[in-house]
Amino acid sequence: MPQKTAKKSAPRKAKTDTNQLRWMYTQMVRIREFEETVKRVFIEHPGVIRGHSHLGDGAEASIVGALYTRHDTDFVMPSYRCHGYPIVLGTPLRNMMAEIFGRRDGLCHGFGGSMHLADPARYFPGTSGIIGQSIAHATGAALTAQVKKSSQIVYCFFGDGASKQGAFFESLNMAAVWKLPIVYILENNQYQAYTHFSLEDANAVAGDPLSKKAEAFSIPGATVDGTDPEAVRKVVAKAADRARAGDGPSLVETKFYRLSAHGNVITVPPLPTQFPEHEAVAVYGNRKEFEQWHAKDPVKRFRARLLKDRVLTEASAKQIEAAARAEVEDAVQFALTSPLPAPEEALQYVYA
Amino acid sequence: MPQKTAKKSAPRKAKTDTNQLRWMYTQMVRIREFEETVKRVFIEHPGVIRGHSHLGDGAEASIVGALYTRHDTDFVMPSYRCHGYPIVLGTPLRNMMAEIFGRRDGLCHGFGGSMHLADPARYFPGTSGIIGQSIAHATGAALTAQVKKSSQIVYCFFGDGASKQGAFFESLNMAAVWKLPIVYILENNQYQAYTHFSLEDANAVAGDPLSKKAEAFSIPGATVDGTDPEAVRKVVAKAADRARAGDGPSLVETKFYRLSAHGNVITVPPLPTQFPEHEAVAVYGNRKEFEQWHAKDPVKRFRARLLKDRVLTEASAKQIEAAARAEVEDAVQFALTSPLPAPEEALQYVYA
Amino acid sequence: MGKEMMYADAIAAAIIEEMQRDPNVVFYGQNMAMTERDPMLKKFGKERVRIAPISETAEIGIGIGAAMTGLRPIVELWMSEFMLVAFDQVINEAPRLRYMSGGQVSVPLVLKAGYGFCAGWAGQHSNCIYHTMMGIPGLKVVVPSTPADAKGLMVAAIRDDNPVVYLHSYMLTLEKGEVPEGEYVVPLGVADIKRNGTDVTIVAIGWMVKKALAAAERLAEEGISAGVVDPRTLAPLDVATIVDSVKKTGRVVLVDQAPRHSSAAAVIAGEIAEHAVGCVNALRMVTALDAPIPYSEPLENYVVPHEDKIVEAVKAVMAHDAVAA
Amino acid sequence: MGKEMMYADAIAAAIIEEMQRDPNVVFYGQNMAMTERDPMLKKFGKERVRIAPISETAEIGIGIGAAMTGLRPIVELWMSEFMLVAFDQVINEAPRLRYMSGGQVSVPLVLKAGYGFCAGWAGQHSNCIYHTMMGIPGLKVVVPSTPADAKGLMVAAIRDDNPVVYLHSYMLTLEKGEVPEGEYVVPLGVADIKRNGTDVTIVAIGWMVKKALAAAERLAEEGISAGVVDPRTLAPLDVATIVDSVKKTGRVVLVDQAPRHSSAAAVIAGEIAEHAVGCVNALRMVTALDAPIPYSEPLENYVVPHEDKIVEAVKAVMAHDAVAA
Ligand SMILES: Cc1ncc(C[n+]2csc(CCOP(=O)(O)OP(=O)(O)O)c2C)c(N)n1
Ligand SMILES: Cc1ncc(C[n+]2csc(CCOP(=O)(O)OP(=O)(O)O)c2C)c(N)n1
Ligand SMILES: [Mg+2]
Ligand SMILES: [Mg+2]
Repeated sequence: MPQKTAKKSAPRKAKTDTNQLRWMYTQMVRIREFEETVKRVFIEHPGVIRGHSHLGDGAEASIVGALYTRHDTDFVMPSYRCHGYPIVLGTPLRNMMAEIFGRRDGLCHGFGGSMHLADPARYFPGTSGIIGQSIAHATGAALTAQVKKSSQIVYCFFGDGASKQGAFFESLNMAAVWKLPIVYILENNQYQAYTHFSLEDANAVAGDPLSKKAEAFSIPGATVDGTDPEAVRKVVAKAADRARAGDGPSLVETKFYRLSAHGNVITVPPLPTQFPEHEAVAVYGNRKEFEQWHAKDPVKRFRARLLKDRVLTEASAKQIEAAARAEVEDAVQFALTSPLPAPEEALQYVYA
Repeated sequence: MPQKTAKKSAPRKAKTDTNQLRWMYTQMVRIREFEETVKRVFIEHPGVIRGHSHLGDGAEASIVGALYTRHDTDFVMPSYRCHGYPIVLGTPLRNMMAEIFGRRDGLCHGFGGSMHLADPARYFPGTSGIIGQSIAHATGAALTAQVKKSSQIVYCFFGDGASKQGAFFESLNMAAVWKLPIVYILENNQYQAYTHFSLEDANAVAGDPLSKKAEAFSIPGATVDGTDPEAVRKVVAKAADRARAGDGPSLVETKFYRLSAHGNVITVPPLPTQFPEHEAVAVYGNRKEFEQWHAKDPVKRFRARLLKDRVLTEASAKQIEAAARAEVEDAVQFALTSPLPAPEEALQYVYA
Repeated sequence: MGKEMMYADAIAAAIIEEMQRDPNVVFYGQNMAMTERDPMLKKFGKERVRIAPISETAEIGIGIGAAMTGLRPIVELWMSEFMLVAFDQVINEAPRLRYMSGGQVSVPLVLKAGYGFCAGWAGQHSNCIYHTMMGIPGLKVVVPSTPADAKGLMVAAIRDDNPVVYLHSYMLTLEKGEVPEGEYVVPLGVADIKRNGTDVTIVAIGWMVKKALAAAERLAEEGISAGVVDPRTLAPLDVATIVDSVKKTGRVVLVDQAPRHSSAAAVIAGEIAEHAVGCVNALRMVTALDAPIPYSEPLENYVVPHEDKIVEAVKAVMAHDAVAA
Repeated sequence: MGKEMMYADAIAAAIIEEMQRDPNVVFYGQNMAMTERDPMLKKFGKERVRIAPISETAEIGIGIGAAMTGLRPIVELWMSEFMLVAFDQVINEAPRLRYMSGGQVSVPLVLKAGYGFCAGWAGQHSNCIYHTMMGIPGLKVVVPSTPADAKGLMVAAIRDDNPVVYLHSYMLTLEKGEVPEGEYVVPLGVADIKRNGTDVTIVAIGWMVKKALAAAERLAEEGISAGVVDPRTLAPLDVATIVDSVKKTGRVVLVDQAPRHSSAAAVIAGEIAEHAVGCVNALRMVTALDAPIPYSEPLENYVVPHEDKIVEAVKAVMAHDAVAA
């Protein structure tokens, strides 16, 4: 039996109470379970997932901590590494999984796949697979909110690598000049595909945080421990308040670690895709780094904290985890039995 | 009689002596005379200059102060507003003017025009008319210098407007990570075509200098009075030393005022082009701003200072000015009598 | 019932009328609406009319994001080449997002830019790059050749729920012509026969329509009846109208301001080859020569197609007997 | 005298050999040479082999500036669409700078990218955008279809003094074929007749060459003799070789992985129309359908051209009698 999908609107009191902490943990577990399952599908159902899939394991605290501060109709616009966000918004996992499997019941009827989930009805208008470009789209959603005086704000998520793309800089400058209601969340998961961020970022080379880029736009910039959902929540809340007040954008760097490899191995058909080892080990031979960050696994740490603080008991934690497992397993079964689209359907949706 | 072209290599002692100050003044006057003359040609010889010409009057102190620190074989790579730089490098004014007139004896045989002067033999490889793009090209010249260990550095000039283009940010990040030998000189002449920089720059909106953008790359950034060649020289010298030492790029904002309009009026043929009033007056109705900055005219101010300091006498100043006038007038006569290229020549130079 | 108007004014009129009609239409770009005295700003307010920095990637990308979420932005880009710094947004974002979402979102966006300015602007500001945007599924491309088309196609572009690149010819800016008054919409995807002719079909685009009409006039004096077909939109391309005309005359000259292999003419010629090869006796393309646009006037004139070359090409195809239809 | 090699390895071999030959050749891009254990880095040192951030505009622009001043950069761009964020550098900088300088500078630059990956990468990573770079004066475009061509054309591209976009088919990455040993150069601008045939000429590009050859094989069994011409470089385009073949067979099928109006096929068809209209009885284009590339396998297979469609098109043109040459 699938668990009910997440609440559509996250609670958003300044201080988190027990229910809210549980909600956060639940969402983090749902994301983790979903991503672990997608990864397992490469082994258990080879060939079912095509193309390139990118997982958000490791990003749970960043995603959930940030979206905790979200109001009902605020837009959420991440990059192609996009599974985690709609899970929190309440998008049915069945349709998400079906999309990743290329099925007709997929969120996008099989047209988008893992990189291009979209659920505009839940204020998740879609993503781009071209690095940095969706930062401009998100900024455009903020323009809509401003022009329509809808009091929406935009949560724009993107990677450390994307912050080297011109679109990032141009967008932040325009958002600052136009005082657009947007929060830019630079998810520094420390890798751009196979490249460690210290090899390509001038701030990093100098030992500075990436949030220093905010200075180029004279907007607030902050770096926060992206493995701690409470820490993320606090910093993002401030940025969201600023956006809501009409004072313009902020840049928040959430620093955490991508726990799995960049994505599945790129193979030429008919070779089936599979999921490789993390680049820290496979490319850099740095198992120590890999293990150190796995020890800071945000889901495990948050679980331990909630147990310690008696927000959860071992039993209630297990219940949350079992429910997530059941929900995701249901999604897999749903997706496996959903039909592939008929070939001729490909000519739909080209023009409005 | 034309004056001899400028010394190929500028003197570069740490402290400027009388000759060196005279050299600076001479170059500034030559630039000013050239630009004033180009502007006059729109009236005196209508139709002779086509397309879009952009003048450097007001930028003299920035150009000469910066290039004072240049060594013999260092590259100079500005934007399409490019007349001033080759004048300092010793490019014959005759060929420059002939290029602007579209003549066969033009520097580029009439293929480039005002926006695309090039004199690679004098380490001035060419320019782009697309905003920001030449910042990447200049960075590439610095890569050549680094790979070839030629001990050259690059002087990269571009406008305040260009600092809003993705190419600017991407290039500075790469130059910082690769520690390329380059000095980025952001010539803030306060206008991007018809737009005052305070309308489009987030730093400016916040009251910060544009050199703050350097923080995004953790490199040195400085803003200097761009109407004072000595001040510019000092700040650029530091940046050049850093580049020569292999420590990478710096960003220097030289703040001054474009004394004429952005460029000649854009007209559809066969309407002849002409030169309009400055945007401060024509667009913004702000004659006060215009006059205040004209009162800080870098050429006049430097002249006054050199007279006061007895580096120049009224007579020697007038001599320099008359020589420049004669040199530019000779260039005009040369250009006017140079033949137009034959139509079929257009198919040359497409492929190497 | 029409009103004489300049091409540029016809475009402006369309934008103003549509902004009056639909509060979701917003308009921004560089070097516009600089002061509060700006007439558009006065009319529509600073939320809907804005000045943007030199940041085409953000400008266009913001337009896309705004279009995805409920606005109908018009982005003023000035010269079409300036789109190239943001070309991913133009051909790999705007036209893909609807499809990738399985039809859930649409991107009603107009990218307005002038093209092909032959006035001494040299190698980077004078080009015709419409071929790069043709045939991109999901993207529409408009190239009006008269003030009336300029107006009617702009209205259609703004109302279209797809991304539309609206390319006006800088060379036609001051061109005058009759423009129907009141609401006037020219549908996207319908070619216009600008002149009837029985001997030869000239297919011409944008500024070249004017040159083709002038050439046809001269040819008429010599007893040659040349028709002129203007596709008006390169995407969708009205192949049927073109092929119909060609089938009747059996001879075709395609005129395009772009270099041959980056021309729309070559693509249209390809369609003619597939659909009418048996009916066509001769086909010639008159395009720019294989060179960037040079600065100096005689060089520029040499590279860009002109009337004489159209006349010559028509005479060349006339030397071939018409194939019986 | 040849050696069996994979397409990808043939490209790598060309780069290594040229880097050994010429110290001015440098090589950089994203996600390469990450560690000191990288074999290229080991061989050529960290000055000449570099890792770059996700900054295509700077990466390509730096390549241009370096090429203008004495290096011969090869920029690894991975997927050809990634060039679009930097497209001004590709089509409005690299190919213009020489011309604008009146021949004073040259830009010996290779932009290396894979294209057309049909493996479920959906709407933004699977496209063929070569038409956007065709016919840009000053720019060369290479699309090799075999390991031998892949090697020989890469060598030629590196040695060429012009900017060259080198597009390898991702679908051919693991394809094996004989590659001549030692120095092997395939000149740019020379088409290759991959198979002789007397009934019909198939013109195919990149991955489609493989499909065309398979189709020709099947057609041979049915007694139809189909020749396959591979242009190998789209710019310069060897029109003469194509037109010669078409004149002999009188029937032509053009196969292109891109959608019809953004295909090189349409441009080539246009050239055929101009040069051989009297000699051609029938022409068909087999291209991608008018849609972005969808994610799901049956959808993707439907949009992208395949062997059956080539066979069908050949049969369709065979229904027309050959025009007497
Ligand atoms: C313009 C562009 N260049 C290159 C790529 C290839 N690419 C896909 S994912 C990726 C890494 C992105 O890293 P980051 O922004 O840190 O996001 P993460 O994958 O870590 O979430 C790259 C380079 C691309 N998609 N677009
Ligand atoms: C990408 C691009 N967008 C727009 C333009 C049009 N344009 C030409 S000059 C100019 C102003 C540039 O301002 P700035 O960088 O300050 O240089 P300045 O003219 O003041 O020297 C603009 C917007 C262009 N050439 N390229
Ligand atoms: Mg990352
Ligand atoms: Mg300026």
